[in-house]
Amino acid sequence: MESLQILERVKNQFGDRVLEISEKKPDPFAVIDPKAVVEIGKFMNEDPELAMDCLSNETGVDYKDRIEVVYHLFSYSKRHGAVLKVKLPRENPSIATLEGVWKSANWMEREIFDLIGVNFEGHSDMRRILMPEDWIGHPQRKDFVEPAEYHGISTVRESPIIRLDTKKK
Amino acid sequence: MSAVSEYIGNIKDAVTSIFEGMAVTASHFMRKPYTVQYPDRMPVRVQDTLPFRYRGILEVDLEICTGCLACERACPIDCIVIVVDKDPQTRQMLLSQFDIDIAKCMYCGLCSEPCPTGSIHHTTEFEGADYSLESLIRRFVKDPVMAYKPKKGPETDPQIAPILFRGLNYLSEYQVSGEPKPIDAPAVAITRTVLPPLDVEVVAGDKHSKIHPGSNTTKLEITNDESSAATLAVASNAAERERITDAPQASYPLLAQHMNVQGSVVLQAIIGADGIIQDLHVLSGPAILSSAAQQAVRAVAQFDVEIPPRSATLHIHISHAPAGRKVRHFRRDR
Amino acid sequence: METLVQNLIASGAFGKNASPHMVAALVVFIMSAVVFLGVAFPFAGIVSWAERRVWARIQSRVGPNRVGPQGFLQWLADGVKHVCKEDIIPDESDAPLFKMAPYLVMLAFTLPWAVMPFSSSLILADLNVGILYMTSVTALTVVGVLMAGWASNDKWSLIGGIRSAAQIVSYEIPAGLSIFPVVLMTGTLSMQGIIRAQGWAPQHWFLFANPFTFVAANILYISALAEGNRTPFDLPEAESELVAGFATEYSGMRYLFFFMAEWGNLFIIGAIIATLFLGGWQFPHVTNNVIAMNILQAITFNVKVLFLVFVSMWIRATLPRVRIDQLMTLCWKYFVPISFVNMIGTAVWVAIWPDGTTIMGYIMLAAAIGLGAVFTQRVIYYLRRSRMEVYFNPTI
Amino acid sequence: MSTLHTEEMTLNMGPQHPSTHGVLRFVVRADGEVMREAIPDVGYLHRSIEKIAEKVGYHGFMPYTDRVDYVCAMFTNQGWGMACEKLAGIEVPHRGEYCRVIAAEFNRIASHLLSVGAMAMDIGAVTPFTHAIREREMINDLIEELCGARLTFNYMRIGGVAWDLPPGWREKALAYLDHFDPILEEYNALISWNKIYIERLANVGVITPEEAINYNLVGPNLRACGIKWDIRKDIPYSVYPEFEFDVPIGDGHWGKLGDSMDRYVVRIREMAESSKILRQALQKIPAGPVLAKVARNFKPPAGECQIRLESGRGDMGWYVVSDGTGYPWRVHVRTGSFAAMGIIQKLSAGLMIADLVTLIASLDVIAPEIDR
Repeated sequence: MESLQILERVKNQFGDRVLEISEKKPDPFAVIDPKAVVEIGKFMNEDPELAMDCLSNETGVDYKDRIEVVYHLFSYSKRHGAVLKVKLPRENPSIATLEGVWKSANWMEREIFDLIGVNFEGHSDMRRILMPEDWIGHPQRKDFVEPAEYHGISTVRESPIIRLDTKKK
Repeated sequence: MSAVSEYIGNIKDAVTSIFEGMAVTASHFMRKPYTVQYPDRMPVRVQDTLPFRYRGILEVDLEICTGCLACERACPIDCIVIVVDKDPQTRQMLLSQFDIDIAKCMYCGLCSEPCPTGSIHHTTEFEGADYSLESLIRRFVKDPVMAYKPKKGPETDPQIAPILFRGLNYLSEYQVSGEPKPIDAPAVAITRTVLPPLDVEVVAGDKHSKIHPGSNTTKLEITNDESSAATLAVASNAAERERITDAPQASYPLLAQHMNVQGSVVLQAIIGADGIIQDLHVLSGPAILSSAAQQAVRAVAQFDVEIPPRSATLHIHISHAPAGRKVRHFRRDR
Repeated sequence: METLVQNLIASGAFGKNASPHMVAALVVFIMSAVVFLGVAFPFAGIVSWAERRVWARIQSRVGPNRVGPQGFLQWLADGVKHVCKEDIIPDESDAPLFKMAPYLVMLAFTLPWAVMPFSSSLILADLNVGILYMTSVTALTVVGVLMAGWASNDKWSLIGGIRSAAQIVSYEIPAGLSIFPVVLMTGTLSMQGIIRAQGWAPQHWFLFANPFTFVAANILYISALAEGNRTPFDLPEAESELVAGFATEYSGMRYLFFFMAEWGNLFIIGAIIATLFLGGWQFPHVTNNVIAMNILQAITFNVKVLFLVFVSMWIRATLPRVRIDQLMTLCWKYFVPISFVNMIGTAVWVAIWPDGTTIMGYIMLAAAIGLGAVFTQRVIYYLRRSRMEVYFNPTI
Repeated sequence: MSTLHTEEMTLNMGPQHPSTHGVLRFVVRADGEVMREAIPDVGYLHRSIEKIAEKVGYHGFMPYTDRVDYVCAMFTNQGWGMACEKLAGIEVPHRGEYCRVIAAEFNRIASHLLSVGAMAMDIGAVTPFTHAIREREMINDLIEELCGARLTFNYMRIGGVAWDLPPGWREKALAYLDHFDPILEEYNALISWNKIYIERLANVGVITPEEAINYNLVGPNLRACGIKWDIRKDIPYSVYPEFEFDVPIGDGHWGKLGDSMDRYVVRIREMAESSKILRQALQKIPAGPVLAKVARNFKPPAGECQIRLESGRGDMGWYVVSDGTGYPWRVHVRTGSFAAMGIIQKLSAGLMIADLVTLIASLDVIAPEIDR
């Protein structure tokens, strides 16, 4: 099935809980209601025509005014894929976990939590994964400023080259 | 019954597979080793065996640098700093700084791609280990120089022509399309002077004086930051003289010789109350020479400070004069 | 031994009235000192160098070649380096046990040299239970290794130590059972007695006496490798799993002791096999000169042992490591039953042909030569297959 | 009858353990030799490459992609190139695609060689590793001649490749392949069919096909579970449809389907397939330019795309969001190792400590690819 057909099918099933279908090239996507993410996920996984057996990618994007969580679904049996998106507020973004549907969501959601700061409700192991446990902030946010030092270790390397003129690039 | 045959089968499998494995390893007793004995037991230097496209330490041929800043813009990590000004009189581009932080460089080759003349290019040199980050800065402009201006026709200057030829050959590597094209360039021989002994020039205030390693006669007066006068003298008693004479002479770094680097190093020394250099760090100068320069200063100078409570800051300018020993150095080329 | 002492007295080197006991004691002391300081310790070191060279060739490398001719003195340099290194004893360790463990391992390595039959006369003590003594004292290693693993107070060391204990104790059984066929055939446990029962020619070796002894020899060799913690049974120090196993916390001289013992043990493994199955020092009687004969015998013995040492290096470079449960399976499900079959088979064989059969020796030898020919053919095959060597590097 | 009092042991494996490829850490809860659980702890090699992408621009990010997976950097190069080309609708010249395939397949062989060599090393055989590395070095020599670097290639550009094949390189590469095929056979005789080796790997870390898909395993790990899925065949990209090759899958010949041995054998067979592709590519390579005209100041139109390609560790996904400026808004790399690490905790229960190292090796996880 083509990606758009898949999204139409989801739209037919869930009606207005699929907020928007974008036909933008190259990858069309559907924006869905954050509250319905588990339902839609379950449906897409179990529906015999969609049979999305694999959550191939899940990531978050910080758009300064909102945070989006992007799901790339794929079906090995039907050989088709679709993209779902969820828009979340920037303050305390929170969404239900898809770990119950696809196991691969476990680590990818931990990564999103770590780097973007989206909290996944019901996740079995919501810890930081890449950054140290005591890190403050979420580095992939656009307004993240790297602290000058971490545990007394400087994170900055001054360029040893001194420009002879003051003009900056 | 199947259990017994499996039992026997296991033994058979183990024996035959180990037999085969041992045969393979035994056959290796009769093969040559593949490894080379870097660096000293090689018939030729490794650098000379590397392919033309090898991305080693960057080098800039200032003779053909147009000062277009393309490399500085292309560098994803900003390890190149170039300062170009337009000379108001001659209306030519004047290069006053061309520094590359080799410690930061990741040898991606993106800078050499847009260069119009092939001035900035990778060499096959890869041995760049040094003791400090500062010493890994390559400073290519010693004194401000005119940027190269590409000519309409072929280059006529006999000094620049071979360099430009090499540069354009280097560039053409990026532009080949299709099948091999022969490049039969002669090896470019560049003669430069290399001089092992270092002279230390102490600049104190506006007074310049030279010290040779082992000399002990210089007496200097310098003004420190708090504008109180401090008289520094190189120790002149007999024991001290002996120490200085025995101090190891700073030798010209081998790598610098290989790479034809020469220039001046500006060091800043903080001299403690006891007259011994406490802190010595490099302000500017060719990276590769700086450790040798530091060594030279340390070997030369134990100072008598006449105002013990304060430490004096001292700018030391080190340069070396041509000793006249010519070393022919062949740059590798196709 | 007696003959040597009598010859020495007769030669007049100790004066006319020399007491035979004194001379014998002196000879024993000198010989043990020579054996330990001049043979055992340097041997362990040289093996370390040889092993690295052998590995290197198998692995298309060069190996240590800087210290001395062809890197021969590397072992000495390594030894000096280790002695100069700091001897770190972790705070949390059980210090007395920690310090003692390497010496125990070293002891287990030095004791067997007492019954090492270098030649017909050159043996420190020809015990009448020589081979039994040898197998029992080599098993002392387990105490040292277990002690090291426990005293280090490190979990990796502990696992290594426990693995070692399980391994050495288990493999004692097939090793012991594989000695029985030879003892059955000779009726003696003395090292010299066993060697004297064989001839210098391969068909008179116990290796080719009958099919059972051939299998027994192989099982004994593999079990001995397991007891010596050699690949494929180097689980106690498996570096990819346990970092360095029981030796993780050791450094300097103590660390060296463990590995000296390991390398030195190779000689003991080789000596046991050579004595039991390969005719030991047996050499054709070419001269009546006792000393010349002894030298020839010692050379024969050492060549055999060194060949076996080389084979163990070669095996180590070839095979992967087994897992602990597979190690136990191999021992209890394969080696122990087969050893029993061997023992009984040999007993029946001896009952039928009490003096042995000459023809069997020739048949077995021919079979072994055939096997060697097949092996050579395989080696040549692999050599031919890879004959086209692509070396892009112009410096080679 | 009272039971013996036993205690669970917590072992800390890594990040400086010899066989945790790169810097990984496992907290192992073990009962003697048998593990209850191995909890992976990653992030020791996190260099925030995705964040760097937002700062350095499209062309400048290419050398950074080398660092995503430094064992097979050609694929990360290619992935980034493909993502940018898809965003901007750039057509890569035919010869450029061939150069990409040639470089990438050589890199795949090199990557698999490291994988199978390190696996043998973890199991205690030292020789196969050096043999594998020797072959890999020869490939590195070839690639060095092609692009000037041995590990961080930076060979590809948006719109093609940076350099054409150097003169005489094709013959060298073909000669190498003639040398490589027998070496592979020799390697198999040395270690692959060794009884001890098979015993160590068979029936260890069995992954069922359903699990594999659910955990999003990719590449050789997925194929070892019996799923015939290869991006090169099934979602064709570049010029792969022009070549004939098989997709080797696991068959459970030595134990259960989807065990470590299957994963190992799939890699061995893939090397032979890559060699096949390379022969065809080197023979069929057309003439023409290798690099499409791409502006130095590359600004793809606003939008987003995801591309997938078959890297050495399987299906690698590049998700790129562009806002129309010269700097990408967001880049995300979905890597095979990251997914493979997620399944280790589940597989580890009941295995032995010695099996954990073989499991890590058989999943072919590369620390930089996990952390990025």
